Amino acid sequence: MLDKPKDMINQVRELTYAEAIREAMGQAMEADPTVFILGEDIGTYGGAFGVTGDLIHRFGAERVIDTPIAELGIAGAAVGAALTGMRPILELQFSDFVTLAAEQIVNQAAKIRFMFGGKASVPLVVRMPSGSGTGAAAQHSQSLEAWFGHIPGLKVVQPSTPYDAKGLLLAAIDDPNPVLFFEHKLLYKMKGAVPIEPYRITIGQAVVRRAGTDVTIVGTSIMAVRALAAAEQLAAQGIEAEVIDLRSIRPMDTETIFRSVRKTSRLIVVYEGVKTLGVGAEISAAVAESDAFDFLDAPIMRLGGQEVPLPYNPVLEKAAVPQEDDIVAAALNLLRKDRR
Amino acid sequence: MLDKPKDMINQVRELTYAEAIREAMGQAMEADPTVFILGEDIGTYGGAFGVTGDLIHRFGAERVIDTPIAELGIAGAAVGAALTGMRPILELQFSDFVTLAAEQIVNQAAKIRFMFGGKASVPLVVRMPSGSGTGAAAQHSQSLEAWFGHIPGLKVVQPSTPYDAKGLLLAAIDDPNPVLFFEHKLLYKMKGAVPIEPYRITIGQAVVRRAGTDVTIVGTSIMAVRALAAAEQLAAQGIEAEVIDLRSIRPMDTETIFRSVRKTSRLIVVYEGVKTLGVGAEISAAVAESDAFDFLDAPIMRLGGQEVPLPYNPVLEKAAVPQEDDIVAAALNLLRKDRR
Amino acid sequence: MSSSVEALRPNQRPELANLSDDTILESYRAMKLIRRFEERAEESYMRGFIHGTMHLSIGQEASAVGVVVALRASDTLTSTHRGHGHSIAKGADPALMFAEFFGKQTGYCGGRGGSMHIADVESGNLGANGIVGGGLPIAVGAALSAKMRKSDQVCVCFFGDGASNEGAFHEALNMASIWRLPVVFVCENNKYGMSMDIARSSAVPDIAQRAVSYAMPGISVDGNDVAAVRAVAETAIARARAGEGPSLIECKTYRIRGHSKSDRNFYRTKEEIEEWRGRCPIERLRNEVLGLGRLSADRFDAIDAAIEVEMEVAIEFAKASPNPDPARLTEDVYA
Amino acid sequence: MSSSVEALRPNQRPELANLSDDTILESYRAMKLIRRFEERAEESYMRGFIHGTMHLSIGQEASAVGVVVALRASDTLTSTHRGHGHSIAKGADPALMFAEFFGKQTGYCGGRGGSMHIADVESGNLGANGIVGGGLPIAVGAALSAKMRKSDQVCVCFFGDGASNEGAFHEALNMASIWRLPVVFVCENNKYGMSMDIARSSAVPDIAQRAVSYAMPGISVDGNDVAAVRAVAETAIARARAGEGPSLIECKTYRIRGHSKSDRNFYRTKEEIEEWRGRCPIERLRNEVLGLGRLSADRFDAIDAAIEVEMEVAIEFAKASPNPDPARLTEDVYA
Ligand SMILES: Cc1ncc(C[n+]2csc(CCOP(=O)(O)OP(=O)(O)O)c2C)c(N)n1
Ligand SMILES: Cc1ncc(C[n+]2csc(CCOP(=O)(O)OP(=O)(O)O)c2C)c(N)n1
Ligand SMILES: [Mg+2]
Ligand SMILES: [Mg+2]
Repeated sequence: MLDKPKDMINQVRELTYAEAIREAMGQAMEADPTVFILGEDIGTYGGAFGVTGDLIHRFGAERVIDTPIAELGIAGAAVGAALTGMRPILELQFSDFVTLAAEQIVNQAAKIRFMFGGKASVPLVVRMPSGSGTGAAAQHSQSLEAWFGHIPGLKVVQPSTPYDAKGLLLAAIDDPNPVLFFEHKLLYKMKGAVPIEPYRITIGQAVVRRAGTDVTIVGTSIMAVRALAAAEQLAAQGIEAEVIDLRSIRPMDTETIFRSVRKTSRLIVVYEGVKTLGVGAEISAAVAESDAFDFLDAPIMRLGGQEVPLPYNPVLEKAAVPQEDDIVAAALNLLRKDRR
Repeated sequence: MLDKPKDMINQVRELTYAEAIREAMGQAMEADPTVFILGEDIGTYGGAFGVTGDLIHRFGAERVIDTPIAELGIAGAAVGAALTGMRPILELQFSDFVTLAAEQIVNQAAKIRFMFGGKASVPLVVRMPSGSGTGAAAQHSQSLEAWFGHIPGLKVVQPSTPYDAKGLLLAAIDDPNPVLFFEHKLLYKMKGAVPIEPYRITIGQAVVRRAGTDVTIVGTSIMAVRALAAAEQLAAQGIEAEVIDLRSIRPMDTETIFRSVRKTSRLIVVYEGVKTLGVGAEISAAVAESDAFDFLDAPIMRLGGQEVPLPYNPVLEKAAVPQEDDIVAAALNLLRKDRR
Repeated sequence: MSSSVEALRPNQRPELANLSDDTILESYRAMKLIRRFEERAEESYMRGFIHGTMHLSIGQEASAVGVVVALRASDTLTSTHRGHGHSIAKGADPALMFAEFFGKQTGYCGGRGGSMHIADVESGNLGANGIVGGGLPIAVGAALSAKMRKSDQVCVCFFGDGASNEGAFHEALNMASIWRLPVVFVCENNKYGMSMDIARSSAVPDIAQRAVSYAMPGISVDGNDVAAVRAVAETAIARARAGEGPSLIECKTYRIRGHSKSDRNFYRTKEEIEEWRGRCPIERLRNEVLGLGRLSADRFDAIDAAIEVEMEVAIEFAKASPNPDPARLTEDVYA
Repeated sequence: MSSSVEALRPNQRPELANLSDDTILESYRAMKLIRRFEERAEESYMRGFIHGTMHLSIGQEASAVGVVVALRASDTLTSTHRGHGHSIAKGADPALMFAEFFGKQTGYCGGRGGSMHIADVESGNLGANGIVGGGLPIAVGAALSAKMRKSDQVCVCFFGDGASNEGAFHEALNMASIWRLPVVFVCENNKYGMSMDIARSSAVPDIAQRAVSYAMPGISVDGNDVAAVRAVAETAIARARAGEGPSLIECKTYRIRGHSKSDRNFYRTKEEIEEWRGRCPIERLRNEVLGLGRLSADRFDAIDAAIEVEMEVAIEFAKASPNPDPARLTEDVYA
């Protein structure tokens, strides 16, 4: 899967994940006057994580709208604007606060098109910093993407690189459907190559980040990054892991996973959300009901978040979600089991 | 699993599912002055589905509290009351409205104990009519239990019989943790044997409703009922299905499922919530990472809700969620596949 | 107010004098159409043509009509679970509404939505809503959109007394005010949110009082008086259109039928219902106008007769329409 | 007001005259303790002992202390993300708070919660809250519980100006009013919700005005004047305890530090910050009392000195405390 258009290769520079997101928003706003951003402290403050940055100075307070702290209301306002010709990008300050906006996202945005017989659309993007690792504790560290993956009418993406962040966000803004865009806080400062020109990454396509033959590791968001690092460790031990970055939870590119599993016969899924009923459950179930099932030489293994709210203490916090070494250990374990 | 205490067998009569729930609430309120109910139109109106019925006349408006239409607020009020010595039972009029109350349930009720270092508890029950089949369309028919099964700190139950409804509700009221209690609207009028005396069913125990050797069918809520009926059809065709009623999603009794799968080697999971990232995904994944995996002779099959908001038209509405015949067809299909 | 009209008919209250004959007849027609539409829907329900539930606005027609008929076609509205009147006043075709109630492919929502989700975004009807208070922030968004697009559209947001206790009410009115958006909030205060008397559900008896919290005009009006409703609506709409910001209008009215089809009316008295039945907004307009000698009875009768025919045709259309194809169930989820 | 005190000191404003020397010193001590606690926490953060973020209430001590010190030990409170002051005023042990900030097993939450989740339900501290507005309905529930249990507990609910735009505010105040619950809502209006000036976020300049919507008393008070805050709090608490229902108090104050550790203060001027720094509630109380000749400076100095020692000991305790055991991570999720 090569998303990088060849003629832009010269125009690539290094950007952080946050900068890539900002660039995507800026380019979309330049190209289309109906695109605007709303959210808490996204103006002068530049966003709680600095993602909107200087956009207010470039586009003014009419298109970079600081809102009151009223998540349900601003989500609803975004829905109403999307329904009437605008393309709002809503930033929720932390993805945990989507619990306050859930009604508008799930009962309105996701269902309006269907309820109205296909005669309306809600081109809305909801950007949400999520994940743990910043010591922000239980109410500011969740990964709730699985919730929205469960809701027909929504699309759900989780970029893990600056390149994907820009390309997926531009695709999300173009999309006539509501797209939930989960950003990972620990990735904001990660740097990577990003073309200057606008480009889109098709929502719903996973990407093979590393080819391998011994085990397939599917990761989402930051776990795709950790899976890649783990694969290097495994390679040093003679194990070639194939690493897939899922990128989109809904729609989910199970084909890419099946293809890999047919080759490697072993599957580990790594995700930060709580293990039970998290993204890994769906991947595992999809494989288990597919013909890739017949190729499996070992039980499918899920590495998800522990069954616990996210703790404040940094040691506990790390222990609560999969780390690079956990992935290595899981792979070794799986291959060992398999061999015995 | 025999939950029915022997000495009560004489005191059993037929009650509807709604009556069983009402009886449980009445008995809990008689036994414990800290138990009370709050919700919209639960007083004189008797509840949108008539579940609270005459309780207001028995316990007065102080303990059967009609609330304003303010789901977040009343959920929070229930949390605050639970935190300070009361045992509230919150009725949400339709489970779809939990999207408005999600913040208090997920960020507060579920996490308070952990965030406070184990030094507080939130003995709260949230009762919610859910499911489709009444022509109430997309915003009044969802099955969102998978969301809450994903949240550590919550317990989630789904009774499918009047007997279980009473026993699980009494257990939920006793439980020192927040318990989400999903009722199915189509079951309210279903009759079944219910002992007069109070009794508890341990939360987190599945029950084998029908023994069988050819295929395991795990159902939740009304799907357990449909699975049983489907099993009768299958029996007429010489197929003996083992039917498990999951009853509780969190904690989930995977052991009972594994045991059955080791015996039957085939698994179908039936649930009404949307298939993707629904309860069946978790069951399938749990089996796929267990040693029961080695016993499987066929891919695990999930029968869940279609990837669509619930439609109004009754034909579409039925087509959107598994029906008895779908279960029969799935089983036949699975066994055929297996044999080929 | 046209002073010539006033001069001509000094015995008229200004709200009525202000209305041209055409406007009076248009308002009458819209109210009567809503009434007969709902009565026929109720009848169809009883006969088993409609499943699920429905929320009838019988008795409340003046608030829908008084406000919506004062809008321009390009204006928008958000409606509620009790929204038939809003849709019809906005110009919805009763045939397509019946078809939707009957679950047919030809209905406004292709049979997917039913009574609680009638919408026609093209014509500015941004949809009924099954979620109490759900339309409040959506209306704010529509008004924000109108302002950003530099259109002069106004959005009218209907909601009930019960909805005014939802957090969405507070968030929406505050946003609309700080951003000076062209939205008119119309609370149809019919005294009950399902079984909950406003005296028990709300700390204040008049929802209009809550406008103070949002620094916007708040006015209570007799919601069964279409001329009075229209007068306050015109002021609020003009204000919104002029960029002066939102208003809150409270129409005091009453629903004659139960909350939904399963309501047994335990929470209110027969006397109360009868008293309000006597304040029928449709009869009231007709009688007042006839009493003034402004229009002859046959003008009204002609409207009534035409509506009867329209209803027959509409129901026949709905009955004859095809059901949706279950094979196409999952279409229309994504654009 | 004790008339003998007044007679003795005619140059005092009644709010201050009303306070006994003990109360003055207690209030001073509590405010100073909060101040020094937060300054030491900030220092510990800079030195890397604390991770994550924290929200300091430096400059706002009078609202916490004026209200909470007027409570009984059995009363309860709900707090916010900016809640150190509320906890300390309610009697929290700074050593256990530092331990929590340091992530230690001995902390109030066993290192699980951190600065944003300090709670001690036993002592009536129902918890800080990371969700803006999250405590509002919880306070209503605590007050409902107090009423149902026929205790005479009052619950104080702290929240910010920003929180007052959340739907939870509206739902909570309405419920508290219709049920006449013993709750006192205290808005600490520090002019900003993060970067959002109240002039931009709220349709009304005074949050107290919103009390009208809930038919409860609403009063704005100088939130940097602990005596004034206490006076209005006592009235509201007495009212609540007498079963007369809730009140809304707005304390106008200012946070001297940034919103959190990552704030660069782009949204406000240095002058504004400096101006408010000059209105330090702690210095103000001390100077006013000294100016009146009511108490000698060494009484205050002695308190200051004792606090310094207490802080040293508390920090040492926190440092010396053990970290939680990762093997026990998933304990304490369920009771
Ligand atoms: C969020 C939500 N809560 C509850 C309901 C159930 N419900 C539907 S209508 C209604 C009463 C609404 O009262 P009001 O706003 O006064 O409107 P009315 O029915 O009187 O027109 C209730 C409780 C709902 N549909 N949505
Ligand atoms: C529901 C929710 N939305 C947003 C935030 C992020 N946030 C934390 S504090 C804050 C500002 C709160 O302002 P205010 O209520 O005035 O309290 P202050 O910080 O001024 O004490 C914001 C936006 C949050 N924690 N919770
Ligand atoms: Mg009403
Ligand atoms: Mg503030």
